[in-house]
Amino acid sequence: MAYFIVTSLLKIVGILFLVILPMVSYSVYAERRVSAFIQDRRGPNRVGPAGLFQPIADIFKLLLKEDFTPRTVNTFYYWLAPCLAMMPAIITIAVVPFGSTLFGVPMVIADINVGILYVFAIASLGVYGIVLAGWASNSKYPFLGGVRSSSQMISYELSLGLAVIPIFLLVGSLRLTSVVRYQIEHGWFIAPFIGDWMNPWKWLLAIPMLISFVVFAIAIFAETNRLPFDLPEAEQELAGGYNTEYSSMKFALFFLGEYAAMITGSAIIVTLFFGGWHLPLPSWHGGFHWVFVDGNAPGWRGVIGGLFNIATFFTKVAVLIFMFMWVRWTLPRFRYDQLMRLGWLFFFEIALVNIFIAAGILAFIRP
Amino acid sequence: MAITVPRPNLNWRERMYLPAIVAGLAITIKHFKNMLFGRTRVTMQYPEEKWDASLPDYYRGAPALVRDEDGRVRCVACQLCEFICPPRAIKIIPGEIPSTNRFAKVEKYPEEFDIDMIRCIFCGMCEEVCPEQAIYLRKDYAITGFTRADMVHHKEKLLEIGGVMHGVVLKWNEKK
Amino acid sequence: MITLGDYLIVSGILFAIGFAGVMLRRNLIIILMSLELMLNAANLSLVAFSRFRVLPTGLPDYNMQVFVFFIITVAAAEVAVGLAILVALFRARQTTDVKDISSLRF
Amino acid sequence: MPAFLFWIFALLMLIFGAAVVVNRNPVASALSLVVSFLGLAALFMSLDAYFIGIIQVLVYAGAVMVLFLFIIMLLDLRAEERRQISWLTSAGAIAVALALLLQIFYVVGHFKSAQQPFPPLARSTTDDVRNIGLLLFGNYNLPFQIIGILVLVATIGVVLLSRREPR
Amino acid sequence: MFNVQIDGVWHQFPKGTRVIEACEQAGSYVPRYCYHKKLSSPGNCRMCLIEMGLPKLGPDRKPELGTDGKPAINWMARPQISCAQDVAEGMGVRTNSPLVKECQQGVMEFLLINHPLDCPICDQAGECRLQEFSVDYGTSQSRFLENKVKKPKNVVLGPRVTLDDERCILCSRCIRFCQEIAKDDVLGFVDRGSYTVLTAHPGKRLENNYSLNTVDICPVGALTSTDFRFKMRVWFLKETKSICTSCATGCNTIIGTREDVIYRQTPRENDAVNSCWMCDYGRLNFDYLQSERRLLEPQILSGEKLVAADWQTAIAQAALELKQFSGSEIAIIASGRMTNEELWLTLQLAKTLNVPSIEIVPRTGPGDDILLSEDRNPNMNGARLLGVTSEPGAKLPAIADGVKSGRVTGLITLGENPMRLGISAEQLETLSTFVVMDILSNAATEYATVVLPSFAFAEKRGSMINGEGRLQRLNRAVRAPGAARDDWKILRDLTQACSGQNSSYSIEDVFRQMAEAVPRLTGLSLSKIGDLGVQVMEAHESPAPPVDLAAKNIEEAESQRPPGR
Repeated sequence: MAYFIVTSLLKIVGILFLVILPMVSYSVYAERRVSAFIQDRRGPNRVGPAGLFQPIADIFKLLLKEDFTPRTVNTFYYWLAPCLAMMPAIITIAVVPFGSTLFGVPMVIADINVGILYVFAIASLGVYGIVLAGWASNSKYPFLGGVRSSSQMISYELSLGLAVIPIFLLVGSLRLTSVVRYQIEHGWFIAPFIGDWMNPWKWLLAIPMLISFVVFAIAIFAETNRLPFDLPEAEQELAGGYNTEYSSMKFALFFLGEYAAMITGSAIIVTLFFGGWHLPLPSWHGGFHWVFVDGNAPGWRGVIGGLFNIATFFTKVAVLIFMFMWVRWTLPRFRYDQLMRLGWLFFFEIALVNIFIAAGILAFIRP
Repeated sequence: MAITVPRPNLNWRERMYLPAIVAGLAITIKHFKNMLFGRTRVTMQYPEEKWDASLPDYYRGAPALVRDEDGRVRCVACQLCEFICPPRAIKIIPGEIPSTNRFAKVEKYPEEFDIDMIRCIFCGMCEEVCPEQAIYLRKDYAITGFTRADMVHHKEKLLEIGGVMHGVVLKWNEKK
Repeated sequence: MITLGDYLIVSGILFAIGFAGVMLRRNLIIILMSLELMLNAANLSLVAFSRFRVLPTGLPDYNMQVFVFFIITVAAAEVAVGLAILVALFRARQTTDVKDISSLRF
Repeated sequence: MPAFLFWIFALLMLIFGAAVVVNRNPVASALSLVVSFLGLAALFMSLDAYFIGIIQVLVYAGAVMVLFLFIIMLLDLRAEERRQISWLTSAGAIAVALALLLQIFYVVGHFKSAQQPFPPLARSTTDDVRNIGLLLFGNYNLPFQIIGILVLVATIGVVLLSRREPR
Repeated sequence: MFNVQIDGVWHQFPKGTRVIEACEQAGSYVPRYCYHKKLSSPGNCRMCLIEMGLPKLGPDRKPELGTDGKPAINWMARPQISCAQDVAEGMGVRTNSPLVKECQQGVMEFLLINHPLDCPICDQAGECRLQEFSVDYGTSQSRFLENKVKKPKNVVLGPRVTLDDERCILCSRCIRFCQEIAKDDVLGFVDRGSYTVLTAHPGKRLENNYSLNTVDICPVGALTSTDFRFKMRVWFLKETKSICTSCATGCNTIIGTREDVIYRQTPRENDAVNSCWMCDYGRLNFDYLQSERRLLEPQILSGEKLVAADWQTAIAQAALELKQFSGSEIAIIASGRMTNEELWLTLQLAKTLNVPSIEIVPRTGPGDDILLSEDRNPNMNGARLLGVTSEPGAKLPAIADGVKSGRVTGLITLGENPMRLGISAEQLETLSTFVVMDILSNAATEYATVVLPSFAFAEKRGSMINGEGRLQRLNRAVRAPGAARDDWKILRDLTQACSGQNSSYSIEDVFRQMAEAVPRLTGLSLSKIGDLGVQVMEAHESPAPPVDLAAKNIEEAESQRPPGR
C-alpha cells in the first residue's frame, strides 16, 4: 500500500512538474515559433539560443505584472475561475497511460475501469472556468465569451462521446490501458491494416475508425477552444473573450490551461488512435521483422524499453500538438451559427451513423 | 448604398470544404518548411537592421520645435497646435518676451512646451496648423522611456530634436 | 465503521434540503435545482442499497444501479424540458418568480 | 473507504446542497449544486458504483448544470432583491421538511440492517460498465427503449418550446 | 410703425429704429466696427454700407405702387451707412447686393492695409471682428506691396489696459465709451491720415474703474487687458453665465475658465442690471480662488493644534461641540456674500440650535453712479427677505459684547472674520467652540475649533438678490480645489448632525423649501430664474446700506483686492 502511494505520488509529481508543465510552457513557445514560420517571420529568438528561454522570461513577466482586479467584478468567482480553467486539463492526464512500465510500475497514474468516461466527465468540467470568468468579469465581451463557451461545449461533447464508441465496441472495455493493449495486438486504430495488409476485415474496419478519428479530432479542437473553434475568446470580435478582464498570473492560468487542454487532448487522441506508447522497431535479427520493446523486459533492457515507450508517447503527442498549431494558423474562425450547425447537424449525425456502421461490421462481418 | 455581394454557388465537392482545407494546410506547411530551412527571408531584424536610410521624405516621426537662423524659437505660443491636437498631447504655457530682448517685437514665446509622446499619434496636424512654421515632424520613431514622465518631451528636448530650420518664411524680420 | 444507515440518513437530509428548497424559494430555476437535489437523494439511497445487497456471485445488485441510470436519464430530459418552459415563460413575462406566474394562460 | 472520507464528502454534499437553497444569486446556487453533485459522485464511488459516479459527473456536472448556467446567463438573472418573507409559508415548509427528517431518522433507527456494515465484495473479473450494460440490454431492454423514446420526445418538445413564435 | 423692405421682404419697425438694427432683426446681419448699440453712431468705419431707397413718389406726392401692390422704391445711386440712419416709411434696404459686397470688400481691404498679420500672438484672435469679417466679407489675398505704417506697440494706456496701435482700426468705440458711459474723457486720436493713432490725452491715463470695458468693445486686438494678456487663448475658455458678487449691483457676467482656472470675467448683457458693462473692481476680483491662503481641507482642534480631518469627523465634531450649549450661548455671524439657499440653511441651523443672535456683517465702500454700489455685500436683500436680519449689523455690537463678556461661548462664523467686529485674538481664544466656515484662512481662523473650507462664488450654484431686488443665479464655472465643500452641503450636514433629521439632497430641494416658506419666492425655482433674473422686490424696498462699523477699525484683512494692480 505504501509502495503504491509512493509510486503514485512520484508519477504525479514527475508527470506534472517534469513533463506537463514544461511542455505547456514550451508549447506556448512552439506556438509562437510555428506561427512565425508559417507567416514567414522569425518568432521569439532573443532569449537564449533560438529563443529557447523565452518561456522562462514569459513566466517572469507574467509573475511580475500587476495583478489587477477590476472594481465591478464578482471577486470570489473572478479569482476562482482561472483555477477552474487550469484544473480539468491536468487531472485528466491521470488516466492516460503514458508508458508501459518502468521498474515494474505501470506508467499510468490511475488505471480506472471507466477511463474514457472519466476523461469526458472531467473535460466537461473545463467549461466552468470559462463561463465563470465571463460571468464574474461583469463586462460584456467576457460575458459573451462565457455564454458562447457553454453552448459550444455542450454541443461538441456529444460528438466527442459518440465518436469513440466504435473503438470501445471493439475493445470491450473502457479502460485506456486496455485500448493500448488492444492496439498493440491488433494494430493502431487509425490504420488497423498496417502489418496485416492482406486482411480485408482490417481494411473494412479502417473506414469507421477513420471517421471516428476525424470527428473526434475536430471535437477536441472545439473542446479545447482552438481555432477554428475559438469562439469564446475570438480576439477580433470579443477582444479576448472570457479573459479580457484578467491580467498577470490569473491570465497566465487561462493561457496555460488552454495549452494544457491541448496537450491532454493530443494525449487522448494518441492513446485512442495512435497506439499510445507503442512503436514497433524494425530489426534484422535473423531476417527482417518488427520488434517491440516495453518495460517488461528483464534488466537494463526493461529500463531502456520503459523509457523508450515514454519517449514514444510524448513524441507522438508533440507531433499532434504541431498539428493543432498548423491547423490554427491555416484555417479561419467559424461563424457562431456555422459552428452550431456543424456540431448538431453534421458531426452528431456522422458519429451516430458511424456507430451503426461499426456495430454492423462487428456484428455481421467480424471473422 | 448597400451592395449585396452574391454568394458563390458551390458544387458538392466545394461544399465538402475538405479539399480546400487540405490545400490551405499545404500552403502553410510549405511556408513553414521554407522558413525552417532558411529559404525565405522577408522580415527585417529590427534592432540590428534599421530602415533609417530608406525613410521616405514624408515620414512622420516625433514632432519637434525648430529655431530659425537667428536662433529664435520660432514658436510664438499661439496654441493652435494645442487646440488642433486630436489626442491633446500638447501643452503650452505662453510667456511674454521682455522689451529688452532683441526679439521683443514678437512679444510672445512658449514658456513651457510639452508634448506627451505617449499620447501623440504622429498625425502631423500640429505641423499643418502651425502659422509660424515652428513645429515639424522629424524622422525619429524610436521614442522610449522608463517612466511616463520620461515620455513627455519638454521644450529643450523638442528643440534638440528640431534643431535649426533654414529657408522658411521670416515674417518677423521684415525691413522697416 | 460506515453503515447503510449513515448513507440513508445523509440521503434523507439531502432530500429534506431539496424539499425545503422547493417549498421556500420562489425562483423557478432554484426550484428546478432543488428538484434535482431530491432526485439525487433518492439515487444515493438506491446505490447504497445496491452495495448492501451483495449477490451470491459477490457482486453488488446492479438492478438498482440500472434504476439509477434511468433516473439520471429521465432527470436530464426533465431538466431540458423544464428549462425550455422556463425560457418560454421568461420571454412572455420577464420573470422567473413563481409568485408572478399565477395565471392559467398568457 | 475510510470513514473520514465518507463524512468529508457527505458534509461537502450537504453543505453545498443547503447553499443551493440559501444563496440569493442563481449563479452561486448553480455552482453550489455542481459541488454538491461532485460530493455525491464521490459517495457513489465509495459504494463501488464507479460507472454511476462518473455518469453523475458527466451528466449532471458536465451537461445539466452547464445548461442551467447557460439559461441563467441567457436570461441575465440577477440576485433577487430581498423580499418580504412570508413567515407562515416558511415555517410550514421547514416544519414539513423537519417532520420528513424525523421520520427518516425514526425509520432508519428501527431498521435492523441499517446498523450492519456493508458486506465485502468479490474481486470482479468484469468491469462495472459491462455488468450494468448486460442488465440494461438484457433484462431491461424494453424500459431502455422506452426511455430512448422519452428522450426523443423530450428533445422534440424542447425544440418546439424554444422556437420563437413566428411574427 | 414703419413698413420697411429689407432684402425684398417687407417688415414693420417702430419709429426710431436704426436701419442696422432693423436689418439684424430681419435676419440680415450687417457687419460693423464703429457701431455699438449702447453708444452713439459716428459712422466712421464704413463697414455697414448698404443700398438704400425711398418710396418713389408720383406727381401727387403719393407713393407709386409696384406690380405687387407694394410701393415701388427709388434706389439711391450710392451706398449709405446703415448705423446712422433711422427707418422711414416705405424705405428699402439691400444688404447683399453686388454693390454692397463690393463695398464691404473694399472697406475690408483698406482696414487690413496697415493691420499687422500677427494673429498668432494677438489675444483677440478667436473673437476678432477683423478675422471674422475678413473671412465673411473680405478677399482672400492682399494686393498691398508697399511697407506698412509702423505705429507704437505695447503702449501702456492705464494700469489695466495695454494698447497696440498697429492693430487699431480707428473705430473710436473706446473714445465714445469713455465720454458717454464712463464720463471720463481720456482717449482721442492724434495725427492725420495713415498716421492717425489712438492715445490718451496728454497727462491723463485710462485708469477709471470701467477701463476694461474698452477692451471688451474693441473689435480688434488693439486694446488688451494687461491681466489677461498672453495668458490664454480665448478658444480654450469654457464660458459660464454667472453674476458678479463684488457689490450689490450683481452685474451679469460670463466667466471664462479652462481646467478649473478662471482666466477672465466679462460682462453679459442684461439691460435690467448692467447694460453691457461692468466695473474693473468686480471683473478682476477672482484671483483669490487660487490663493495660497485657500483653506483646502476641514480641520479640527486636537489638543493645541488644528489637524486635518475628513468631513464626517469635522461635521460630527462641530455638531458635538455646538450641542452642548443652549441656544443663547451661541452666536452666528453670517455673511451678505452667502446665497439665499445658504442663508436659508443657516436659519434652519439657528432654529435647530435655538440661536436667537444671528447677524449679517455689513460691508460698504465708495460707490459711483454708474454700476458700483456702496453696498459691497451682493446679497443683503436676500438676507432681509429671508428674515435672517431686519437691520443688518444691528445685533453685531451685542454679539461682540457677548464674546467679550463671556456670555457667548460658542461662535459660528460663516465667511466672515470676527476680528472685524473688534473682537480680539485673546477673546477668540477664550471661546470654547468656534466654528469657522470660510474660503480663505485669516487671522481668526487660527483660533477656530473646527474649520470648514467652503466654495467661492464661481464654484457653486445658488441665487442672490441684488440691490435692485432682482433675484439672479450663480452658476458653477470651476471645481473647487482640495476637499473644499459646497457651502449649502456643509450647512445641511451640520443641521442634520445637530437635529438628526434628513432634509434636502440637492440645491433645488433647498430652493423649493425656501420658496414654500417665503411668499415672494413662491412658484420660482433655480431653473425658472433664468439667465437674466427675476424681479422679486421693488427697488425702493431696499434701504441705503447700513454703516459698516468694522470698516474703520480694521484694515482690509479681506480676500478681495482693491481695483488696479
